[in-house]
Amino acid sequence: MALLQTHNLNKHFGGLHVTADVSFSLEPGKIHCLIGPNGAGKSTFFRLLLGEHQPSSGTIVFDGQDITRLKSFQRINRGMSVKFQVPGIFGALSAQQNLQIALQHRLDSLDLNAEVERLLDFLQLREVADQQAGNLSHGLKQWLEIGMAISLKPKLLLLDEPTAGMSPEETFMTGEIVKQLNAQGMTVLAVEHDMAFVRQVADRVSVLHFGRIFAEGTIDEIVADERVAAIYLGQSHD
Amino acid sequence: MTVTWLQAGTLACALALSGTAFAADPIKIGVLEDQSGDFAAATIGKVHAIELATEEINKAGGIAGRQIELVVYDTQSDNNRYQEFMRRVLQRDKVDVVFAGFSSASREAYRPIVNQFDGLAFYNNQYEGGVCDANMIVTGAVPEQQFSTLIPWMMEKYGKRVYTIAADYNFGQISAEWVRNIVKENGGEMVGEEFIPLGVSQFSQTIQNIQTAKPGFVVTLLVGAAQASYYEQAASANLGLPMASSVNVGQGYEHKRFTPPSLANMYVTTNYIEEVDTPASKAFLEKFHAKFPNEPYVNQEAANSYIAMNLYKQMVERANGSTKREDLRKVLAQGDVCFDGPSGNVCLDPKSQHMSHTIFLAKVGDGHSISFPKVWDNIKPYWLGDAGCDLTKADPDAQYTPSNPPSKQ
Amino acid sequence: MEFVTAIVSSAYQFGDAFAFLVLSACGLAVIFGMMGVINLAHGEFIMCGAYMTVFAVNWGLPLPLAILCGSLFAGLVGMIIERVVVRRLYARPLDSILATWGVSLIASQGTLILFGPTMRGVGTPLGSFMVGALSFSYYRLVLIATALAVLLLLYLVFNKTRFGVLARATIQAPHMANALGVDTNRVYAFTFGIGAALAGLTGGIYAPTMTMIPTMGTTFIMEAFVTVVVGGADVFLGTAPAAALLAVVKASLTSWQGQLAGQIGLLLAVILVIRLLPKGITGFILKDRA
Amino acid sequence: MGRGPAFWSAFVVVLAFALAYPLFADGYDVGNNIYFLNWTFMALGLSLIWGYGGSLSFGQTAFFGVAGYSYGILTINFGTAYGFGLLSVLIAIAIAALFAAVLGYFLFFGRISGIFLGIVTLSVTLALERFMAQTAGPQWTIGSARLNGFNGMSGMPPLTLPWFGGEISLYPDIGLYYLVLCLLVVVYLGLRILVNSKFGNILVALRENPQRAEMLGYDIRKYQLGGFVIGAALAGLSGVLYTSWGQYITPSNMSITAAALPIIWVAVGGRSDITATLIGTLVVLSAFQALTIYGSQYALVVMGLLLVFTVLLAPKGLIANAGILLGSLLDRKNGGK
Repeated sequence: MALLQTHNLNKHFGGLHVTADVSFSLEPGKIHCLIGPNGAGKSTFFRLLLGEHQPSSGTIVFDGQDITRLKSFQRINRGMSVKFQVPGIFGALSAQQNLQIALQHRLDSLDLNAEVERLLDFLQLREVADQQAGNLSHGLKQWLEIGMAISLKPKLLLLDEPTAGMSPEETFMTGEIVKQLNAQGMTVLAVEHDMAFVRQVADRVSVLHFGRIFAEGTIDEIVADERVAAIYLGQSHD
Repeated sequence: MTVTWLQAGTLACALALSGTAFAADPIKIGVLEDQSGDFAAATIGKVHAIELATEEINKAGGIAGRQIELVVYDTQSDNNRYQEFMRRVLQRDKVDVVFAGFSSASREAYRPIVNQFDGLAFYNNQYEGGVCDANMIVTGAVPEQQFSTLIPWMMEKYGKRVYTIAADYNFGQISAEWVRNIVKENGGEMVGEEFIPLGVSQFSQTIQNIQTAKPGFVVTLLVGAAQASYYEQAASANLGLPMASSVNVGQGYEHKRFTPPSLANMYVTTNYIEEVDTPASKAFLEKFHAKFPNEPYVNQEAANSYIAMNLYKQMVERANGSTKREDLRKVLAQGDVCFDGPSGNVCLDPKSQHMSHTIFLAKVGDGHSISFPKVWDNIKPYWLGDAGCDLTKADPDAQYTPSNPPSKQ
Repeated sequence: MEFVTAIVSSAYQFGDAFAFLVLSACGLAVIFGMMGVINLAHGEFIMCGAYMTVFAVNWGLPLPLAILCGSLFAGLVGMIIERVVVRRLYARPLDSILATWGVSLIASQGTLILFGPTMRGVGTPLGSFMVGALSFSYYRLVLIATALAVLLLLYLVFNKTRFGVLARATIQAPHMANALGVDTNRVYAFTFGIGAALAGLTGGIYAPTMTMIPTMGTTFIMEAFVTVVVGGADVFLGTAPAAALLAVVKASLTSWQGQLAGQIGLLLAVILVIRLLPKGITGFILKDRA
Repeated sequence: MGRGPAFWSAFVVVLAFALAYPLFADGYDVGNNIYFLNWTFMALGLSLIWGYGGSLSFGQTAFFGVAGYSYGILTINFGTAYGFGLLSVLIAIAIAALFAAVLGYFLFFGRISGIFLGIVTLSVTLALERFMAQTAGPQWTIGSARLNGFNGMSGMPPLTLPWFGGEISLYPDIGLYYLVLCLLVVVYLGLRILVNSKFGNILVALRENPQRAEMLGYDIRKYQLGGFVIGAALAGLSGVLYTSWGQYITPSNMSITAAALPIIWVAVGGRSDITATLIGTLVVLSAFQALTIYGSQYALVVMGLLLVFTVLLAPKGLIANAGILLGSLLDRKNGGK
C-alpha cells in the first residue's frame, strides 16, 4: 500500500491554477524525487502536503488516513517531517539546543542527551555543537536541519531542495546521508534541481509541469523521455 | 486688603525681622501639582500662587517666626507620580503640610497615602464635592455652592427647559445629579442629559440632539481639552443657546484661549477669576503679575491656593506655632478660621473642612469680555454637613455623593 | 419635511463620523500598511500639523493654504524622523514602536516647553445652514469631502503613479526592488513622509474645530487604532470599508443612545471583528488570494 | 547567561544585599523600593511573552488592571478575615489569567502574530480603559464596591495575611518589603526553571522560527497561549500588589502611556533574558523617578531621548548589551578564544 497518496489535488489562487488534479502515490521505503522547471507547482504541492495551504479540492491520504483537513503539526505527529529549502533553524540557539528542541518532543531527558550526541556525530556537527546556529555555514545549517527533521523518526521525510547552495562535495555527502536514512527505513520525498543528486539517490522520479504530473519513472526512463528534455530546454530558452 | 498694604509698607521692617526668623527650623510645605502633561494649563498658576504667597509670608517674618520652605514636585498629570511623591514628601522630606492635586483622580490616588501616614493635605481645587476626611482641607468650590446659585438664576432668565451635557466621569456625573435635583426643586424640566466620554472631541450628533430637544439653556459640564472642542463646534453649527457652566472660564480660561464668539452667552459661577473688579482682586493680580509677568491667566485655583497658604499660616499661628494636625484641627473646630483674600471673605467649615466662598456669576460677552450680572456673598459648603459628615466627631475617610450619602446613625 | 430633515441629519452624522475615522486613521494606516511600522508618534504628527496651521493663519495665510502648510510641515518632520530614527529599525519593527513612542514623548513635552500649555486657536469658518429646524455647520461638509478626497488621492498615488508602483514593489520585495535599481531608502522616506503629511493634514483641518494643546493628538489615537485593526493591513482595501462600517455603528448608536453608546459600540465592533475576522477586513477580502 | 557558578554567586550576593537593605535604609526608601518591585512581575511576564516567545503584547496593563480591580471588588465586599485577603489575591490573579486565556485564544488560534498582535492588544487595553473610565455613575457597583470611573477605586485594604490569633495588614514597610522580595525571588527562580525547561525551549524556538517549530510537531498556538497566560498572571500579580500598596487603582493604569511603560522597561533592560529585564526594569523605574524629581519639565523629553538612543545604539537593551560588553572584555583578559 502507498504511504502517501493524493487524489485530484487542486489549488488555485484567484484564477491561477497552481496544481491541477495531482494524483500521486508514494511507495514506502523508497527515495522519490520530484523535479520540474521553476513555477511548476513543486513548492505549492509541498505546502499542500504539509498543511500550510488548504487544497481547493482533492484529498491527501497518509499512512492509511485522510489528512486533508489536519493542521501541520498534526500531520507531523502522524509521521511526516520536513526540511525546508531555506534552512529552518532556530538561529539564536546553539546547534545542540536546536537538536534538543527537535528531540524533546519524542524523548525524555535521559534518552534525549544520548540521542543528541548520536546525531551530532552522525551529521558531523560535533565541532560546532555550542555555536549559535545562525552563525553556521550554509552547508552545516542544512545538515543541522536534516538532523532536526529526522529527530522525529518520521515515516516520511520531505526534503525541499536539500542541496541548494551546497558545494559538489557537500551535495554528495548529503546524498549519502539520505541513503543511510533510507536504509534505516525512512521513506523520502525530495524536490530537487541537482540532477547529480537525483541520480545518486532516487529510486523513482516524478516530473511536475504546469501543476500536473507530467511523467514518472526511474531516473533513466525520465532522462530518456524526450518530452521531459523538451520542457527543460524550453525553460532554458526563456 | 489692609493687611496686604500694611505688608507692602513694612517691607523693610519685615526683612529685618526675617533675620531672626531664620534661626528657627523652616516650615516645610510639599507642593504636588501638574506642571506638565494634560492639566498643565490650569495648574501652573497654582504653583505660582503658592510661590507668591510664600514670598510674601517669608518677607513678613514667616509663619510664627518660621520661614516657609517649599518642596515642589512635578506630578506630570500622572496618578502614579502622585502616589510616589506623596510618600516622598511625607516620609523623606517630612513636610508639615502638602498642597496637592488638580484632578479628582489624582486626589483619590494620594488620599490613601495621606491617611496611611496621617498627614495633612490641602486640595485647592474646585471639584465634585463629598470628601469627608479629617486629613484633607478643601478650599475649592463644590457643586452646591456653584449650582444652587447658577441654576435658579438661569431658569428665571431663560426658562425652565434644561439640557445638560456632562463629562462622563465622577465630576460630570455628580454635577449633573446636582443640576437635575435643583431643576426639579425649582419646578423645571430636564429635556435632555448626555454624558460624554472623556477624550471625545466630536460633537455633531450631540449638537443635533440639543437642537431637537429645544431647551431654554444648556448646562455644559465638559472637562478636558478634547471636550472643550464642543464650544467651537456648537458655535459653527449656530446652536445659539445660552450656556451655564461651573467649570469653564474659572479654571481653564477658555474665553481667553478660544476664538470669539464660541463661548459667547455663557454664564459661569466661579469663586474667582482675574476679571473680578474689586480692590482686593486688583491688588492680588498686580502682585501676581509683578512676580510672574508672563502668567497667561490667574484662575480660581490660583486664588484658592493663595488663600490656602494664608489660612494655613493663620491656623499654625493660632495653634501657637504647632504644625500638628490635631492642634490645627482644634483651631479649625472653633469655626472662625477666615481670611480676607482676593475673592472676598472666606471661612473654613469645621464639619466638612471645606470653605465658604463669594460666588461670582460671570457672563461671557460676544467678544469674550467678562461682566458680572450677579454676586452672591458667603455661600457655604452646606451639603456634607447636612448629609451627616461631621469631622469634629468622626473621620470616615470617604467620598460621598448625593446618591451615596453617609449612612446616618 | 421632517422626513427630509431626518435623512439629511443621518447622512450628515454618518459622514461626520466617517470623516473623523478616515482622517484619524489614514496616516497611521499608510505607515503601518505599507511599512509594517506602528507609529506611536501618530498623534504628535497630527498635533504638529495643527500647530503649524494655526501659526500659518497667524502669519496671515488663508486657512486652506495654512492647512496645506501644516500638512507639508508634518510630512517634512516625518521624513526627517524617518531618516534619523525609523530607517535604522526596518529590520526590527517592534523596536520602531519604542522609538516612535520616544519621539512622541519628546514632541509633546517639547511643544509644551516651547509654546506653553495652550494656544489660541483659529475659529471655524464658513458658518452654518438650516434644514428644517436643525442647523448644520458647513465646515463639517468640508471635512467629509476631504476624507473622500484623501482616499481617492491615496488610491491614485499608490496605484497609478510611478512612485506608487515602486513603493508597493519595494514594500513587497525590497531586495528585488533594490536589484532593479530602485532607491528603496527614498521610497521608504517618502512613504513615511506621506503618512506623516496625512496626519498633519488631519491636524490642520481639525485645528479650527478643536482646542490647541500639546496632547491634542491623543484624541485621535483610539479611533485611528480601532480603524486600522478593523481594516487590517492594507490601507486601500481595509481603511475605507472599516471606517464606513464603524461610522454606521457609531453614528446610529450615538443618535440613539448618546455618545457613550457610540463609543461602546465601536469597541464591541472591534471585539467582534477580532473574533470573526482576525486579519481585519483586508484579510477577509484577501482570503482567497492568501 | 545564568548557568555558571559566577552567576549564582552574584545572585547570592545581590540577594544578601536586598535582604540586608532595610537595615540601613530609611522607611521612605524601603517603601519606594516596594513600589518598584511591584512592577517587576509585570515586566518579567512581558519578558516571557515578548523576549522569549516573540509576541509583542500591549496587554500586560490590561491584565494588571483586571487583577487590581478584582482584588478591590473582592476585598471591599468580603473583607480580609479568615485568610480571605490572601485568597482574593489568588482569585484576582486567576481572573486576570482567565481573561488572558480567552483573549489569547482568539488571538493565537486566530493566528494573529507579529506587529498586528501589538495593535490588537493595544486596542483591547485602551477599550478597557475607556470602559472603566465611564463607570462613575451610581449604577456601576459590584456588591458594595463602586467602580468609581475615572477617579478610580479606593478603600480596599492593604495586603493582609492570616496569622496566629489575628491577621497582619502589610502597609508599605519592612514586612511588605520582605514579602514582595520573597515573591520576586520565587517568581524569578520559577521563571529561570521555566525558560530552561522544555516549555521554555519551545517558546524560544517559536520566536526564532514558528514554522520550523510547528513542523517539529508542536502545536505552537498552545505554547504561545501558555506563555501569554503565565505572563498575564504575573501582570495580575503586579496589579494586585500595586493596588494593595496604594489602596487605589484607576483606569489610567491601563492608558496608552501605562501600556507602553512595561515595554519600555523590558526593551531598555534587555528583553531576551529575565535577569536583564529585572535589572533593567528597576534601573529605568528609578531613573525615570529621579528625572522627574530633578529634571523638572525636561524629564519627559529626556525619557524620550533615552528611549530613542537605547533602541538605536543598544538594540538588545542597555543591561543585556552591557553584559555582552563585559563578557567580551573578560574574554579578552582571559586571552580570548
